Amino acid sequence: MAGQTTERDAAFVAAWLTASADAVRAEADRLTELDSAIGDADHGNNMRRGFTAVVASLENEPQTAPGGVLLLAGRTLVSTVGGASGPLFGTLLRRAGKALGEAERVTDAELKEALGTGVDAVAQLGGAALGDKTMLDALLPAVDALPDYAAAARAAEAGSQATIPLRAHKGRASYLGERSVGHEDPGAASAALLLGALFQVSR
Amino acid sequence: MAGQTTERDAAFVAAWLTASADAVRAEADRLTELDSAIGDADHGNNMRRGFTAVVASLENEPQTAPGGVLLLAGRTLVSTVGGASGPLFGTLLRRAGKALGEAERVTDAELKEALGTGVDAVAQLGGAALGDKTMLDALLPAVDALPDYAAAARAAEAGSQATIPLRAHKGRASYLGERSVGHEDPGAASAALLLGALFQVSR
Amino acid sequence: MKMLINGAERVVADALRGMAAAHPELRVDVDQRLVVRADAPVEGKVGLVSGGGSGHEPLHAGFVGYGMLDAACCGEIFTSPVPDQMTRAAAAVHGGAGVLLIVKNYTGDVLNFDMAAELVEDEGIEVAKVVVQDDVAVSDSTFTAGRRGTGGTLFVEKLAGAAAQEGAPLAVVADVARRAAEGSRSFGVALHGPTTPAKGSPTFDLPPDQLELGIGIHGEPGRERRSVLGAAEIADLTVEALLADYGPGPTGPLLCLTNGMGGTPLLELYGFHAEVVRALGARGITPARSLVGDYVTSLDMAGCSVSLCQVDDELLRLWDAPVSTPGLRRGR
Amino acid sequence: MKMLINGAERVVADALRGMAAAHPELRVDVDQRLVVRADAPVEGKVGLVSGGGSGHEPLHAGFVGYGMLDAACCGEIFTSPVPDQMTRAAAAVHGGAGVLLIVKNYTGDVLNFDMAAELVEDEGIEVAKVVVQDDVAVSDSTFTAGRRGTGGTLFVEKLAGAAAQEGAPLAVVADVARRAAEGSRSFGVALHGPTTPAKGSPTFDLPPDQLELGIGIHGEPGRERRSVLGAAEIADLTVEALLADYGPGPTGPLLCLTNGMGGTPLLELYGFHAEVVRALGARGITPARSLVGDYVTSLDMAGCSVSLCQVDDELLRLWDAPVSTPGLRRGR
Ligand SMILES: Nc1ncnc2c1ncn2[C@@H]1O[C@H](COP(=O)(O)OP(=O)(O)O)[C@@H](O)[C@H]1O
Ligand SMILES: Nc1ncnc2c1ncn2[C@@H]1O[C@H](COP(=O)(O)OP(=O)(O)O)[C@@H](O)[C@H]1O
Ligand SMILES: [Mg+2]
Ligand SMILES: [Mg+2]
Ligand SMILES: [Mg+2]
Ligand SMILES: [Mg+2]
Repeated sequence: MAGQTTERDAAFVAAWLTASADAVRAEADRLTELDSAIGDADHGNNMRRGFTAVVASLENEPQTAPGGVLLLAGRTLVSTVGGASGPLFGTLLRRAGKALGEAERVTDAELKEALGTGVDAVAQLGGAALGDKTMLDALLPAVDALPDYAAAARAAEAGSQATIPLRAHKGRASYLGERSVGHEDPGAASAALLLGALFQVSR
Repeated sequence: MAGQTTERDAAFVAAWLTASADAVRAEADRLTELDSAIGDADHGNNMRRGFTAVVASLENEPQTAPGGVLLLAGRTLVSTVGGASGPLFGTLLRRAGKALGEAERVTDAELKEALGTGVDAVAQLGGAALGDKTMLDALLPAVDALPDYAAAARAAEAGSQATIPLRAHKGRASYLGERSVGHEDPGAASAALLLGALFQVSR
Repeated sequence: MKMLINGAERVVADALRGMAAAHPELRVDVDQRLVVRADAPVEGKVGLVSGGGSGHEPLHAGFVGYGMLDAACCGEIFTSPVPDQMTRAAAAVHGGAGVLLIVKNYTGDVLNFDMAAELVEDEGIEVAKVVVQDDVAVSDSTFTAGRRGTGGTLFVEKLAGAAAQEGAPLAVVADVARRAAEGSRSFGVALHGPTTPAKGSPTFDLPPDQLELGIGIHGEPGRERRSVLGAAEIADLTVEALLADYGPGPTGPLLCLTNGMGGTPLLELYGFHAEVVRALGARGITPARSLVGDYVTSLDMAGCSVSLCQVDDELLRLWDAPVSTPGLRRGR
Repeated sequence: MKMLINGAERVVADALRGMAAAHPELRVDVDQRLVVRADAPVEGKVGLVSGGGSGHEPLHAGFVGYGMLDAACCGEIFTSPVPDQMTRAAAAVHGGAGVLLIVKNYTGDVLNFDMAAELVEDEGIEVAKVVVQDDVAVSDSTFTAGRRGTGGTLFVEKLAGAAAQEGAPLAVVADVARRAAEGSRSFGVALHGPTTPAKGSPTFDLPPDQLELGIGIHGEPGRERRSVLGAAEIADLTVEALLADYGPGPTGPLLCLTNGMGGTPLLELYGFHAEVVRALGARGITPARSLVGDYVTSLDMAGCSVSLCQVDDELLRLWDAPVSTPGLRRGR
């Protein structure tokens, strides 16, 4: 299992994003289905489009630093996804990448801190907090659990499931009021996929 | 049973049209259903609207002659039905009424001849012939069978049923080509209702 | 089937009340079901009267106004109006230069307009009539009621309306209308049949994997069913059917109407128009003008029709002339 | 669900190809999903940029043209466009007088436009932004993403567009847009949910005897379900919701948009408009101007929305000013 001092390179981060893309593609219909219950039925398509573009970007502009990989991936999400999830997931990765700078190897602790910075930026950009039934409900506990990748994946998944009984206060689902209760938040489900992919490549 | 010399007055003809109105109202949905198979799903409504107006006209402008009743009813149909059936059934009655003139009593033979004139006018106006899958397929054999009202009603009904295997050559149903086969013509079904009502009031 | 109505029997009257409320530039007679230009009769101008069953909006009432129709007679849903409406309309728009009746070729419409024409002539008003029969899906016209009048009606009403607005005499306006009608070809496809308020369910049932080719605009089924096709294939067979019917091929500029039947989103319609233009281009033709939208509809039917109109320079100029109606507006 | 398309992933690009073919007066960049006035940038004129997810046609691309928008950024279906599109659009329409961004209030739209605004300012272009949030169905804005931008967007785009066309400077155009946005209220009702090409079935299922009140334009369900009501009752509760939200009641003239969501026949919509005008009249209000049709849609959703805009004499004059776009045209 990963420890505080394990070092990660650009290839590791790229592998994470590639695994994320695979997961998103495999689960796109489920994500759209979740979004159709309490949103506008585009989330699976949005994520698939974005992560397919991320994989292409990383192939076209190979990066040497983990930070560079995240920055490029974040910029690509912002430029290709649209909707709420594009700027939010894009900002998550961009800010994390910025925090890591140009170092060619980073420790798991540094990665945790960088992703924490990214998640904070998401909270600030979207104005949401824990319990608002958004991607943050998966992201915040997951980052807390890092650098234990397995625990982080579990925490994200649990956080996503925990959105089910919540009433949404942000995003499209908030328009439903009480009727948003009883459904899993699609963005949280996506976040859980990303953390699951991170665990997978860390093994 | 009615004979060649039985005489009919305005009340008889008015009773026929009132009975026709009742029959059309009772069967309007079936007529529309028939029209929806090979037409545009308005025939029941058209006939109901027209015959309801006929009953109202006859109440508002009571007539003393059989010809006057038919003329008014025909004019009312032309003014209120629209579609193909309005001018055609309207012409049937108008021309029959015209043929009867102002006599206050007419024989069954005279009525037969007048209706024959009306049916000829329908054939001329619409350009259709026996076997084209139109109201004429019920009207022509029925008039032939007059002044036997029971036989005329049976002939009209049989003529309407006989339209089922036919391919339409006139009216909307003709657009369907071969696909018009297998359905009863709605206008013929209406004609059968009118002849059935005539038999009913003649008893 | 849910509808935004007060009851099946009130639909047409309610719609006319709504038109009256929305369009002060029109005179709406809800009882007689007439829509007339508020400034009618225009002295010295030929009056254009059309009409037909309701359910095809904006056709015809939505095409009443400057540069197009002077009056529209609204029938019940999918039912031709009656002669009384037409004679009233003619009287209301006759400005001393006669009246042109524009009639879609359906037995009911033709019979009712013919009856009206006789009565109008009896009043001493000069009358001309043009029958639109543009639907190439009806092929063996001798064994049928003849080709239906569908999307091409818009061309006829617009071009004749422009000629009348310019002050052309009845013979010229009628000639323009006839040339427009003769130059028009249409073909329609349905993905889902329309639901009339009276019936409450689709007038024809299309299984989820089938579409209907050669449909009319009155909920009558088409001539053929096919497994579902993509927009490109539908455009190809539509364009093929249209061009084949021109024989040696259309000469002179073409107007192209890519028309929605009512239930198809504009987004899809524009995508289909792209395929129509591609299919025409593959056969060496670039439409001179395009119009895309719901113009000649069939209630909530999902699907489309394409209408072409072969014109000359004069008709093209009339097409571009200003028009100001609820349903078609340009240059004014 | 059958659609007139070539494949779900091609719908938006194909529609833009169709717009390009149909509208030579527009410059369409299919790859970048931008629609721009062909004469842009107009020297000295404020550039108006809007955009949003596709599926609401004619909004926004259909409102590009003289007297309305200079550019529209088209997102995927129901998905906000990305900042790159917006910065490109701003650069294309900046005629030296700055750019106004018109944004519907959705998290995605706001975030993406905000990112773009920063980038555009970095390029030295003066930028103003107005957020439309007219949907009164979203009541407790503090616990939600705030009111949605819906039908009122048409008012904002038309009024600001007219001001810009007259040559007003950015501050004035932005002020007009803000007054229009603040004066706008909307409320929508669905009879049948929309079907996105990606999902292929309605995004929300409405039983045959239910309708959904307070719907948005992105296929998101509304706030409440009710047994089916007649047009008159729907109009009453819609008008009540709208007027209640004006507080003491609207002062000054009202614009009224009776808007179809895409799948409702124009015939029904006019009938519904009659009821809206009746319901307003019962409360002592006569709209100064009415517009009836499919303007801000949600694919094939059956239903309607009503948008009111409280204006003053100046805004009323701007409403009447000429406009020439594919989706809205008058006086030119
Ligand atoms: N203000 C916000 N803060 C954090 N996450 C948000 C916010 N608004 C929406 N989201 C997330 O975005 C997801 C929806 O993304 P998506 O469907 O792609 O975009 P859109 O809502 O624009 O259609 C939601 O499920 C939620 O997790
Ligand atoms: N040319 C014609 N001659 C005789 N009857 C005709 C002709 N065309 C149509 N019909 C009759 O009219 C009937 C249809 O009437 P209706 O549905 O009321 O009018 P429309 O066809 O205009 O909708 C047909 O079933 C047929 O019997
Ligand atoms: Mg979504
Ligand atoms: Mg019929
Ligand atoms: Mg009919
Ligand atoms: Mg979205």
